[in-house]
Amino acid sequence: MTQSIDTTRARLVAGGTHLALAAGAVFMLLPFWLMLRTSFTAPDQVFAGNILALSDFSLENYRRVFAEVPLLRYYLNGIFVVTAIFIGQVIVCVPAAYALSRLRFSGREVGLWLVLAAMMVPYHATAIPIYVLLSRFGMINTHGALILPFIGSAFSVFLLRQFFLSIPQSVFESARLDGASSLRTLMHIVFPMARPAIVTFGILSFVSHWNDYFWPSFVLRNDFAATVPFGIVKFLDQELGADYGPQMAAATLTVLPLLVGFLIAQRQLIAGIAMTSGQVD
Amino acid sequence: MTVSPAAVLTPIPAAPTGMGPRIAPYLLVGPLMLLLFVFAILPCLLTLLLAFFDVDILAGTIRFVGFENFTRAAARGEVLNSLRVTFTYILLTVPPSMILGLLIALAINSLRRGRAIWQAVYFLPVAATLVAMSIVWRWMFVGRRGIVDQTLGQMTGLVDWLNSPVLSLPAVAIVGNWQQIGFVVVLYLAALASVPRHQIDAARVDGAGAWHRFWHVTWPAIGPTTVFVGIITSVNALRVFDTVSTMTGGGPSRSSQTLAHLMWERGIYFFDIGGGSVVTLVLLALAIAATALQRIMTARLEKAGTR
Amino acid sequence: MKRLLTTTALLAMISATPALAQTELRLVSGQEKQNGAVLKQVFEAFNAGQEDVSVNLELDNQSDLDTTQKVLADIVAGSAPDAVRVTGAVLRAYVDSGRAQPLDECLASAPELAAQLDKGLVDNFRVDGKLYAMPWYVTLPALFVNADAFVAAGLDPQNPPRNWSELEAAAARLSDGSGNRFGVLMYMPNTYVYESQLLSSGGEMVDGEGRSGVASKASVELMAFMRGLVEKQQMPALAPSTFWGEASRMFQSGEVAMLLSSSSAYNNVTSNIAFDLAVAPMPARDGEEALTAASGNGFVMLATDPERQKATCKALLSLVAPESVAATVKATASSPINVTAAQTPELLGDFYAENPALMALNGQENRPWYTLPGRANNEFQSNFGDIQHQILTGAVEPQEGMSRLADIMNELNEAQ
Amino acid sequence: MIARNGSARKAGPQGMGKNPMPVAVRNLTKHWPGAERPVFSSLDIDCPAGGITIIVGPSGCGKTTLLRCLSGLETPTSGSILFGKQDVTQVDSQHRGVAMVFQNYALYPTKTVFENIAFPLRMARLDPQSIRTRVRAAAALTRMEPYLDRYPAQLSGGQRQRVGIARAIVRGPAVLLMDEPLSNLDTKLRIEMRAELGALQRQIGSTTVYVTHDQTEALALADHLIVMRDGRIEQQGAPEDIFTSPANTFVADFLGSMNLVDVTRSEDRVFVTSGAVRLDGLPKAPLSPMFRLGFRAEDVQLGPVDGEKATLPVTVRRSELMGSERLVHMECGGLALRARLKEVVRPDDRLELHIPAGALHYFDETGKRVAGAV
Repeated sequence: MTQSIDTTRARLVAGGTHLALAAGAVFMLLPFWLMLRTSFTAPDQVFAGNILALSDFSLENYRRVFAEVPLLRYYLNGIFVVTAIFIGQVIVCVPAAYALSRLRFSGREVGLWLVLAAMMVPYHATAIPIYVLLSRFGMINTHGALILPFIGSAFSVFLLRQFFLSIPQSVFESARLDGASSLRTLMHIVFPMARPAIVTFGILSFVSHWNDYFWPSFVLRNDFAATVPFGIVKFLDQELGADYGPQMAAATLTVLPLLVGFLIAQRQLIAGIAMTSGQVD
Repeated sequence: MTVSPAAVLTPIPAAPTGMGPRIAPYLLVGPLMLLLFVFAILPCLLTLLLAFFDVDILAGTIRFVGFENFTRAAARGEVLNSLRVTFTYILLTVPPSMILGLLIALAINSLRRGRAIWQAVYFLPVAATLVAMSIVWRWMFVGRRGIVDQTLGQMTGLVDWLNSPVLSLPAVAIVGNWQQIGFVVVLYLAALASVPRHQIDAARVDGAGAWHRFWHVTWPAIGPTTVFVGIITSVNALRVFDTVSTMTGGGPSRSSQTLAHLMWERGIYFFDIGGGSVVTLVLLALAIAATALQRIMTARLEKAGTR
Repeated sequence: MKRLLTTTALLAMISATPALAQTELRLVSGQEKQNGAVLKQVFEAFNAGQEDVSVNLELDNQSDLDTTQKVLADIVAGSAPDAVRVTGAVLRAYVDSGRAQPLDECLASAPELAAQLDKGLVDNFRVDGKLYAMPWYVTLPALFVNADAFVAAGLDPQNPPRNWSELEAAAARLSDGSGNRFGVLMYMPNTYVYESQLLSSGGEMVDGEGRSGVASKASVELMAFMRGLVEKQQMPALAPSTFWGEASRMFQSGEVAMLLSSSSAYNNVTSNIAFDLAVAPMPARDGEEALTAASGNGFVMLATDPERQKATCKALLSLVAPESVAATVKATASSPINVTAAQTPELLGDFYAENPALMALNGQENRPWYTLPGRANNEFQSNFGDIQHQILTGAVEPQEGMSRLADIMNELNEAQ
Repeated sequence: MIARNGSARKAGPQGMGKNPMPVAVRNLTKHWPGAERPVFSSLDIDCPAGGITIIVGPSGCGKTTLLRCLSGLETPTSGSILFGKQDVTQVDSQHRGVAMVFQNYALYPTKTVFENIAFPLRMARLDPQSIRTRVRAAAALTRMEPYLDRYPAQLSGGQRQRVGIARAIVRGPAVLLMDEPLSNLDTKLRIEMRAELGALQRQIGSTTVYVTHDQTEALALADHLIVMRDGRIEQQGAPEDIFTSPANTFVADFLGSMNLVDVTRSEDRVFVTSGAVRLDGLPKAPLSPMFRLGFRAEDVQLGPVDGEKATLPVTVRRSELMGSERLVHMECGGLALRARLKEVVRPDDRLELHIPAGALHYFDETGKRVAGAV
């Protein structure tokens, strides 16, 4: 008797929860709908009629994007840049995060402060000096300019450090007593164990650099090393207003691979963020 | 015929270790520190130094002016205004993101079915291209014709957000929340997944209501995540630029001009590098204060973690 | 001594050698969307037409300001481009810093071409009498009219308003008075349109002694007139930051029936609208002759090496050749720098015959758009935008706002 | 358990092929920088070669830090550590020939059981054949052979600790360190594993230093027992000796919770200080005016006792059945006492307790054992 009341109640609660989440989802998804809707609307119809409804289906915007933007080149550049940043970050940040969280050495506290401070620095503040530096080394308008400044990622170190702190210190001590040097501990224990955290920051790094517009627009001169958001800005004019249709088509084409990737990697991402080390107590 | 297992386990000497344990840590952090130094610290120091100079990049002249940049900035009053705006923005994004994010995570966590879908829906904005999305949002907030005015505006009478000195910052903050809530949700979902099931069950058996279960079991268990989320959202708030730039340009009349935007406007848009450096200085001071705060807050948690 | 001579001779030979080879020039330009295609066409033609100079054009679709930033960084890094395309908004910054190289000699080296140029328009690129940018094109204000809306309101699109009273009358009929449809949008967040109106009302940006004229009676009355339009819901009050996107959007979507803008918006507007468009010269204050500000688009030469300067000059001169000007005008609806081009039927003659409205635009009396010297212009323009918005929204009285702006302007001018 | 294993029984002489060495600590002090007091100071310890030395004490007594100093994970502030004749104080932990078993197992979650056990061998760059042989042997000794392909997350707590032990012994360590290895296990498993561990240690014969806060574990396993409190050694020696003649009230209470009664002597009579209850007997009691009497719950008798004895009048408060006997809580002059009795008693019963002379312990006012009182 009470059982069935409980079940009914539970169902009601679950139903209410779904309803509330759906209401929030409208807020989360509305901009995406507008983006899609605009991208499939003929340019001269973009502002006509009810902007919530898809009035007039057209592929014109996509046709223009494909015609005016070397999308394949952008995608390849994007993949190359994002992958290179990720690999660089793994090589640089994982050992550093390990040392900063699990090794004792003088200067560690200073190092930690540097990382945290660097994380908080707005990168617009440092853009010009970095530009000049890259320019001195002839790196403007190269892939390197898009990659190098982001390899020493304070955020990645911060994330990884949180992860390493959640692993019992004894695991690392055990490795030491088992005869592993710091370097071999890193290769044999730390890297394999950090995989979920690496996946997590990898996805976040991928997302932010794939989508980044400010920095590439700052250091690039032409399409040679351009990444996908350039396609959006090709249709943006500061003074004449934007060409919304092709712009939204380009935005859709930028976001799409990420969304598909996220839907595929979702479970791994959550698991990674959960920072499960497999160490069960 | 059988050799005793114990007999097999004769002592073996340790292999010689390559790197002394004393240098190893420095080798491991070295590359990071070098990169941070070159791409973050050095540029910052340079910028700070420039706060005391009048720099004309075009003419290639640089002139020491002492505190003149500071007194001018004070006279203009824009730094104080931006400080106020930045703090308001922090208030408008950090607590809402954290509270809503936690509530959404709790809601999703309580479900048996459809968790993956909701998770994806709420995470979508995190993966979206902010440049493009800011444009869409600006468009949604457009006076009269925009969705916001046609729906929310009709109900509340709050219209033409981007054009209003009172509502432009909240409009930017709404987008800030929209963008980061998904990330907060995912972080909290991860933390909730690691709350010991048996503790919650035990509390349930003890007759603790939903609120008490949350307050006495769940909340303490997700404490570290809360600190982490607090830091991430605060960092985002301190650095906010893209949305401000695309949506309001800091206006109208500087009502939504955060420090990061003011820094850009002064240093880059107005070609006033010295004046921009003064703003950078304020921003860095805030960043350091935030860093100190976070170190104090997490010191205890970390002490527990090292043993 | 002999050795020294030999060495010098050798050095001279070596340094002379590159002159024999092709000189590669680096030219930088933003706003690719607005004019990149035609610029590319001009320099491709140039590159194909001779052998000793090759122009390497770097285009990006950023505002001129962002482009200027990059150039600044390039200058710091010691890799400045040979020339950069600028608008009036940043020309003074280059000139006053001493970076911009005068181009008078360059123009004089091609007397035939120089003779073809519209002297008035070329003056837009002079500072203190010296030519600091190779003129490319000049745009003047234009009134864009939604002809369909005119017809619907019982107005004649072929007879657009020519003065404030007509403008206001038309705006009243075109507005729905409830804030959903507006009659007119006649300002910009910078001084371009304002200055044109001010000049047409007998006002000046600065007086003879260099003091600000923005707090003058004419200026305050202009602001009061615009504020009146806003109060009557005949004109929207757009925030400076959202202005650019919003102004085009509102006109294109039919929310604003008349848009006072720059003629360079012509191609963009025509490609994105679903109604008939009419174009007319700027309406001026009643009883006054229209005198407009002209926005110049030209190339500043940064190269300092004489050889490179020579090569740069050669490349830049190709911008004002009749064929280039014809292509430019067609692509930007701007005023033709080269008079010959405008008169030659196969270049622009026939084009103007088909588009008499554009011809009328080009005939407007004009003056170079006033900019503050040195680095001060952006800060001034930004303050102007804010104060104008405050006046239009009623936050500040016109007199008070313009007085404050005058103070800021004087202060900025003094600081330079 | 291992004793039942046929091949293990044939293991033959203890510590075959090894030459176990004693471990000694001389004048060892550890002081964290900035801390008010040292963790421990001036410790002198001798751990017999090939035997199990157990360091027992309440949490925070410094025993774990001491163990970590032995392992080389911590560096002592002063003093020296000797493995055999070699001073290893400055030797890096990898080269000390120590292995450690951790309370939380410290397994490598991304590696299989086989790889976990093989890890120290791989680090020593042993050839694959020897690695297989050794891992099998270690797994056999810890009965983990069927689980070599599993991951730690797929094992129970007991199994995980077996892997931890196997990993520790696989390299044939001269010194085996164990840091509360059984604390994370439930009671039944703990008793089972305790026996196994003892047998296993005898087979491999490494000098073992074992830290625990559990006195039953300490008494059951130790060849040599060290009781620590607040960074000091209270007593060390053979477990039997310590149990039968604890050096002070702390040791007496910590190992087998002794009843302690403060006693006052006035003229010829002795009283329980708190309640003025008169006591009879007290053979060989000290002659000082104040001292403490100690006796263990299991030494209490109700029936007539032959020979010299002490007698206490008590009131029963509570009785708990513990299988064949009862743990009876009672009161004497306001003091709570415990006794293990076979007889059935009821609350409020007034009884006379008898303790044979041999089971009486005497301590002075400072808690120190009074010599010759046995």
